[in-house]
Amino acid sequence: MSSSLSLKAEFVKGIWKENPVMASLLGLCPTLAVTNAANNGLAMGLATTFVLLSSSLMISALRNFIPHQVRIAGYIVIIATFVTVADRFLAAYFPSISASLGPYIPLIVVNCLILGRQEAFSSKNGIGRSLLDSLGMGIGFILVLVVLGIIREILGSGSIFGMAVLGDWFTPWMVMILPPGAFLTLGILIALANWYNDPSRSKERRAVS
Amino acid sequence: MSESSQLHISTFRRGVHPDEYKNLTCHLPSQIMSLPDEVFIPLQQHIGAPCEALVEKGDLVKTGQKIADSPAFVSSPIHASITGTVVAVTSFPHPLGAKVPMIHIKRDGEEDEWELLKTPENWETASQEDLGKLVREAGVVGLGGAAFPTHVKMSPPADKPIDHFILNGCECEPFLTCDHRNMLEDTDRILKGMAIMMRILGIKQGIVGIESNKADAIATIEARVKSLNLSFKIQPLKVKYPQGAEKMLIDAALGRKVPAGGLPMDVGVVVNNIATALAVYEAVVDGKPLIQRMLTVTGDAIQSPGNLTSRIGTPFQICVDACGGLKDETSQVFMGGPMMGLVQYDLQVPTLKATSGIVCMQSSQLKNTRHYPCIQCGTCVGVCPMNLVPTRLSRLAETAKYQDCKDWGVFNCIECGSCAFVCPSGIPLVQWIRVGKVKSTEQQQKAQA
Amino acid sequence: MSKMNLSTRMILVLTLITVLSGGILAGWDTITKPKIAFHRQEALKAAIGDVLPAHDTYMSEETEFGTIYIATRDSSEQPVGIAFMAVGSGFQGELRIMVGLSPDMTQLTGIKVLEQIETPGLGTKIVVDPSNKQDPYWFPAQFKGVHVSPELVVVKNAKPTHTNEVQGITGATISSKAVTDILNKQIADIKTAWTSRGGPES
Amino acid sequence: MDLASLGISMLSMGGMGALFAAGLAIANKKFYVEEDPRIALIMDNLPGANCGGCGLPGCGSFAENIVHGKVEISGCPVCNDDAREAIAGVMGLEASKGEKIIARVMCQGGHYESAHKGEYLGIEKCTAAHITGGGDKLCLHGCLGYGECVDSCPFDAMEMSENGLPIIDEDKCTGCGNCVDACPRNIIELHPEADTVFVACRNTDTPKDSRKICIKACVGCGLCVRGVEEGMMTMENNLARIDYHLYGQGNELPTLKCSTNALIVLESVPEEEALSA
Amino acid sequence: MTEENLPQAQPETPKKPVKPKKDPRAKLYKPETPLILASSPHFHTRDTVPRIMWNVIAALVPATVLALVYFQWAAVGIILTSVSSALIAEMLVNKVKGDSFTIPDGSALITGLLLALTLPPSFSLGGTALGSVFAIVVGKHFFGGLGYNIFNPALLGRAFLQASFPVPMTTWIWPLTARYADVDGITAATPLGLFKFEGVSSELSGLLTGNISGSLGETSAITILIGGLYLLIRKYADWRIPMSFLLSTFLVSGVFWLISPESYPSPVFQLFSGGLMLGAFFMATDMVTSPVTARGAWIFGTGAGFILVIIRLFGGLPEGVMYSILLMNAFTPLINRYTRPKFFGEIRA
Amino acid sequence: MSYFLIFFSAAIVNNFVLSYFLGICPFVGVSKRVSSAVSMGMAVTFVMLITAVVTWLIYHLILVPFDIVILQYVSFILVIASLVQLVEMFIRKVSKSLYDTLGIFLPLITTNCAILGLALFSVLRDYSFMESVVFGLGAGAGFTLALVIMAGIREELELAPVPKYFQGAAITMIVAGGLALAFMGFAGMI
Ligand SMILES: Cc1cc2nc3c(=O)[nH]c(=O)nc-3n(C[C@H](O)[C@H](O)[C@H](O)COP(=O)(O)O)c2cc1C
Ligand SMILES: Cc1cc2nc3c(=O)[nH]c(=O)nc-3n(C[C@H](O)[C@H](O)[C@H](O)COP(=O)(O)O)c2cc1C
Ligand SMILES: Cc1cc2nc3c(=O)[nH]c(=O)nc-3n(C[C@H](O)[C@H](O)[C@H](O)COP(=O)(O)O)c2cc1C
Ligand SMILES: Cc1cc2nc3c(=O)[nH]c(=O)nc-3n(C[C@H](O)[C@H](O)[C@H](O)CO)c2cc1C
Ligand code: SF4
Ligand code: SF4
Ligand code: SF4
Ligand code: SF4
Ligand code: FES
Repeated sequence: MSSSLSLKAEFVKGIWKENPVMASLLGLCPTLAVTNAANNGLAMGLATTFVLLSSSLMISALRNFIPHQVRIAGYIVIIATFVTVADRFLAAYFPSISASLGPYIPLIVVNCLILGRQEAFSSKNGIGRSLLDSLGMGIGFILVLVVLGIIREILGSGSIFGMAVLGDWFTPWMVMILPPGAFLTLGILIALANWYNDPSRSKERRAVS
Repeated sequence: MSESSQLHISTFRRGVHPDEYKNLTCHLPSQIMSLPDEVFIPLQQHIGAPCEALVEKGDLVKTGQKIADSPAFVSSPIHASITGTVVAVTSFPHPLGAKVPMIHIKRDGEEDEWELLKTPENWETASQEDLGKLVREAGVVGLGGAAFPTHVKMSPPADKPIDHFILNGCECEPFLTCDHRNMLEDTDRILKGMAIMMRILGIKQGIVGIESNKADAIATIEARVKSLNLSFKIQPLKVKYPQGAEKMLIDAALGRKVPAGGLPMDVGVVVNNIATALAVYEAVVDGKPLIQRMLTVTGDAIQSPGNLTSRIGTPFQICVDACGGLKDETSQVFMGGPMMGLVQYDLQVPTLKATSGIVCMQSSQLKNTRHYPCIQCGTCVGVCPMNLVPTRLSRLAETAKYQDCKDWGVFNCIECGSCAFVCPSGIPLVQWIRVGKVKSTEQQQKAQA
Repeated sequence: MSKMNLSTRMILVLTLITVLSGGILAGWDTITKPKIAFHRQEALKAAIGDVLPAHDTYMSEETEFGTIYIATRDSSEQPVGIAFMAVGSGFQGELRIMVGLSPDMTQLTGIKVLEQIETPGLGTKIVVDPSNKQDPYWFPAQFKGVHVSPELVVVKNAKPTHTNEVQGITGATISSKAVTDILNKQIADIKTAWTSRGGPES
Repeated sequence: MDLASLGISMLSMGGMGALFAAGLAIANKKFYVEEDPRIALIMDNLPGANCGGCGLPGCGSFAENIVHGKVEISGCPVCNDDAREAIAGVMGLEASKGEKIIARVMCQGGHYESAHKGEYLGIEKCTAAHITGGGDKLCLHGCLGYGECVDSCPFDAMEMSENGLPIIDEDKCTGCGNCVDACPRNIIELHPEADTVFVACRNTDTPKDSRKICIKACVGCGLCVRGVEEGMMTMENNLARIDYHLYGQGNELPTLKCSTNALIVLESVPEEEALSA
Repeated sequence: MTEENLPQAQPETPKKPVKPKKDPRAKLYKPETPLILASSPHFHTRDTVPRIMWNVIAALVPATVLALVYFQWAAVGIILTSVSSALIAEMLVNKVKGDSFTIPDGSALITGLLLALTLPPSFSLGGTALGSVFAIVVGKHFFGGLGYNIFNPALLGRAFLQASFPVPMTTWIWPLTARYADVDGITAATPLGLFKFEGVSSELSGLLTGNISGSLGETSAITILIGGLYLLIRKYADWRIPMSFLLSTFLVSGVFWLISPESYPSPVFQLFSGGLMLGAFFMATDMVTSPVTARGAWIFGTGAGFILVIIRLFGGLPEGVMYSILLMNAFTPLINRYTRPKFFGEIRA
Repeated sequence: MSYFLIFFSAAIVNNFVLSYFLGICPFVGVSKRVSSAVSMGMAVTFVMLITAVVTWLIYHLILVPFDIVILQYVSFILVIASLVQLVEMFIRKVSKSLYDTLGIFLPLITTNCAILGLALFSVLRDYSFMESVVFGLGAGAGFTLALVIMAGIREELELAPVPKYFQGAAITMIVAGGLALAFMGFAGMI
């Protein structure tokens, strides 16, 4: 199967309609783990997008060579290669980011989002489309990570991207930067998205595709 | 039968104790109701195959004449309860809520001409088979509520040997007292009826189970058993609902547990109601088919409550009028007691063989004010005599998970109502359970089809 | 390619991918390795610099209790301080603390918590305490000059009165105590290791 | 570049790759299990994320369950519409697009038309009311109006009218029959779209009784049967019955008279087929 | 008519018929006295949900009064804030969901009150309100409202506060030293904290009368016992839960104490210190979040006691009642499932 | 650290799902029914065990001696993915019933962060061979525990009128939040 959407739609769908986190519930681990601050979310999003793009490129190029039976092994090796590249890159040039994302960068290898896109899309579509798809998905992923990061950071530390925004009167809710806060915030965010997408709620809702 | 065994009041686990309200009627002697002008006799008054009418519009019938029958074994014939003319064989409202085929008979004058059955000279020597046939011919069914044909109970399959007979004199439902009155007023005939059934079954051990709130009945029966030289054991039972449900009764009296989904005969027991024993006696000794029974007409909406012996098929309205009629503020009328009784919307419905009472209640007593969500208090679990988890069953039925309903044992529920009685949230648990039963049966049938 | 038998193709393709991957990564390794090593070194240097008084160079020496770093000034062979990495468990997980000691090993010259996963905003006050506006780094800072014998002691909600006492952070006694416990234990170890090698004649 | 380490890297990775590829190749032969070819085809269209979002352990199992008809294609949250269509194609669901079947409600006795027995206090669910003295309507065959059918429709094709009767959205109805099973009164029937004439009543009471309980009841007067071609309409148990088989043979119903409007004609029929009353 | 599906009735707009005398409905049967149709049983006990809830509130009165006496204005502030936020949150949720007004059933009040009683006297009013709203909105209504929540709402709210504001939530003051204006009375560790961090055991008399530092309502075992026993006697709480909870706490901590009396506190001290009494009688017994079966109740209480002792003795926190109950709440669905009673006459394989 | 502490820490205190956020996707996906949660948990534990063994061997026998630690991720994941696939094919051939209860869950696990996370943590913490194995078992037990609790709760919530917009993933996240709050009680234990 190859996709029949317009190129623009191919790109745009990942941002909201088929958003990897909100709609497909993929890539939840990094989404939850690194969003205790907005900039961590951003960095993770960027790294993931990089891996997504480069492995899509490779895999859609190689899609006709890799036999079905070893595709998982093949894809995952390709993905892991790019993750290692990214990981080492950060460690070499941005050691502080590398430190704060801790062990979650290598886990991009097994982020379901990436393998999912390869199986669902890149292995069946041409390079151009695959890149568009990955870019859209990547941006959708970054958006969710950043939004989640901002919410958690404001409530949990009183700052956004490290800048204090709430005054002294505000006592940060430390739980927000701890695991329970991550789950609760994502849960409420998903509920809000459900509400927003509810067709019965209002007719004039803006469909992004 | 030792003295000490009588002091021991036995019972089953769990259950509830609703207010009894039996003193409205339990001390009043029963009355024989005057003959009704018309009766409506449903063609099916028993568990099993429905009967075919043997009469047509315009036929004259005598009291006790067989007017409907079926060739099926698990079925029971129907007899005219008054002497008169058949005016119609068609559908009329039934206490169950539906309209079902009935034979409508109008009385001709004051006559009450009986057509009796042929009885053996001496039941003690008659063959078991003949007696069984006679019980069937007389249309005797269980009068304790379920109306299961008695002759079927009297002929258990060979692989289920019966060793005990239990006479069910519990009458655990609030308000009802007809069994109580029968025990006091017709003691000998009931005991002999029981002896007849035991003879048919060919067994020696008989137990009469009576709730201990009927001390007079226990005493009377005890005395008569002695003087009639019978070897029945009298078992006083704790006043607890649903003590009269046969599985609970067997557990209390014998400590045997009827297997889930099983029948009393699986543990070698037959249970029959007091009134059933009376009906058997009347059939076998007097040759009278089952055309009348005692029923309790009571409730706080009845002018003068009492026990009536009335002809089967008499419209509720007539029975109620015989007790002085209804007070104004009536909101509910049930057939049976308040725990298991069926609501009625129309007093034109006739009494059935299994109608043990008509209870009329005022609205102030009944209207459930508000329902709350189940708070998982577990009270219902604590009272269910069948050890079910009613809250779970109702939630499963509510969310249409009928397969799970089955797994949680919905079909074991005897619909005694104990759970809904205690539920502080006012959840109609029994109704949900019934929905669960109906729907899972449907689902099962569909899967098989 | 399609003519090839499936098994051969499977083996060939996967081998190709893995070989390529191995190659690319080996190449990337050569590029990044020095940089990463450099960062490590820098970080280590910075940490030692933070916990020891000014010095020009240091040398590292292996002992059975880990590496110790002996800092000296250019002009003399006399060490100005000894640093080592103390590791132990905190409230949630491992703490790694760079510890600076005076050459005679009686006084701390500073500590720096390099790695920890304490509860943010609570246990993390052992690194930085934003609730203390004047000096967010007060907790590690107070170790400078504290005597290590008798053992370090945490006092709660009060100012230290003895030379071996430090004030605990509020709300996270365990984290504060974990730091002192780790120090107490490992300073003792290092001391034995060092003296057995003919370290400073104390 | 350090050639030795390059060599070692490539060698060790390549070695592992070759080893496992060989293993898989052997396993692929040795452990080959025959399966429905549609599973593979469906797998091709699934996202392959193995995310478990469908509640099943992975895409393979989801595909298998689709083939066995145990799950709906819509169960996968990750699939886009294209993929769903393609899968439907594999399963041949679309191929079976024959005559459209629509559910029809055989009762017109809403709150305004029918008589009530009393006040019903209990679970607001048709089955529950039905088993409690037959519900609060005097008609024992009519719609109880608690919308159990509406709740059962998986396609959102039904709603309750203000009058307490279900309304079916013909466009959305797929003829799945869930509502038919849900209704305890068996009021809902599935009919081909072409059927346009219905006796919208199930009441079998005598004419006298039925007149008392519902103004839209088929009272069994027999007006509609008169003058109709033999057998096309019959009276059974005080209820008119249309033989759709005969009617569908091109025979037209000459009179469509009904004393109570229980006999109804759909107006949505295309012009040329429209019946003149 | 746009929707031409005529088999359904044309919804008769309730406009008046033009000629009233010809209304065909006039012929329809009308019962003289409409009877009520309902399913059996037609008898019910007098217990209702509000009755149970208000009894629980009554049972909490002794503990509440003592809290007011000991902590004065601080207690007044916290209790009022917590209860009113809970009630307001409940009302707002009713509005948003379009449900009927559920304040009178009393459950929101219990949640607010119990949350207040588990807070330290010096806790901020803003934080109190936050916890209370969290308890009602997230802890109760996200799950479907009364009767459907998985976790005890008050405790979930408290756990949220504990994780959010760990320092204020573990800062205690001595009774009778608080003033509303300057809340920092004399700070003092709780008996459990004293033992855990300083190895000091407290007097039993203090634990009984509550003249010790601790959460508002937890300090006095006596007042809680009065209310708790009332609940048990009136059968509004399942006696098995507090019984097994206390028993297993006693036994498990007793084992440790016997092993090493110096390093572990005595079981009696364990029983009467911290929030155990309040938790065992009022929070573990919350029907919604505890098992419905009798066997389940035993398992629930025993498990909670075991977890409690483990947390108290080996955890980073001195107290673990809240966590032990929340953890057992999480197990409750599984417990309910696997302790289904054997049906009457069931033979299990 | 003693084996018990490693096990206890991985299973409870630092639960992979609830405090490390590893393997969240299957945690949300396969927690609808208790029965499949149990199977999934067993399958995960099994794969974790294999992973712990194999990656320890690769790391200590190949990567470290040849100084090619950069190949860590690539080699680990290659080995895990291929081995799991092999095992799955094997089980499928050998036993239908084992395949139905365990095998079908295997493909889902390959791409689960928890597995690679386990491998990386063992390396990071310098575990000995036996310690790695115990760590793998503990992590598997912890995953199973969280999954089964969640499945029990979700089956219960299917009977509850959860607000429309919260049904499904949203309420699962909220429950996970509640669980994470409750598990915080074990904090500081190790
Ligand atoms: C299908 C069916 C078969 C039965 N078969 C027998 C039987 O063979 N022997 C017997 O003693 N009772 C039999 N019974 C009657 C039951 O034991 C029992 O008396 C009846 O269901 C009414 O019980 P209840 O009033 O407690 O509900 C049967 C009942 C049913 C419904
Ligand atoms: C909840 C419940 C309560 C019952 N209570 C009585 C009772 O009080 N007296 C009685 O004779 N039968 C009672 N029955 C019916 C008995 O179970 C049983 O059907 C009956 O005693 C059999 O006798 P029969 O066939 O003569 O009716 C009750 C049944 C149920 C399910
Ligand atoms: C969510 C949470 C996180 C915690 N994190 C830490 C921590 O990182 N370090 C620590 O020492 N104590 C931590 N604690 C422990 C409590 O603050 C504990 O009460 C405190 O260590 C006892 O100190 P105190 O003697 O000052 O009351 C934490 C408690 C909670 C509830
Ligand atoms: C014995 C008993 C104990 C209760 N304990 C609590 C409690 O600890 N926390 C709470 O929020 N509600 C409690 N409630 C009230 C009610 O059950 C609670 O609001 C529900 O959990 C909300 O669905 C209790 C109720 C009863 C009857
Ligand atoms: S579940 Fe059935 S048997 Fe049990 S108490 Fe309720 S009605 Fe009686
Ligand atoms: S008695 Fe009522 S409220 Fe209590 S558990 Fe049973 S159904 Fe729920
Ligand atoms: S349930 Fe099925 S048949 Fe009934 S209306 Fe809905 S789609 Fe049509
Ligand atoms: S058609 Fe049937 S299911 Fe639907 S509302 Fe009417 S009675 Fe209920
Ligand atoms: S991202 Fe971790 S399992 Fe999906």
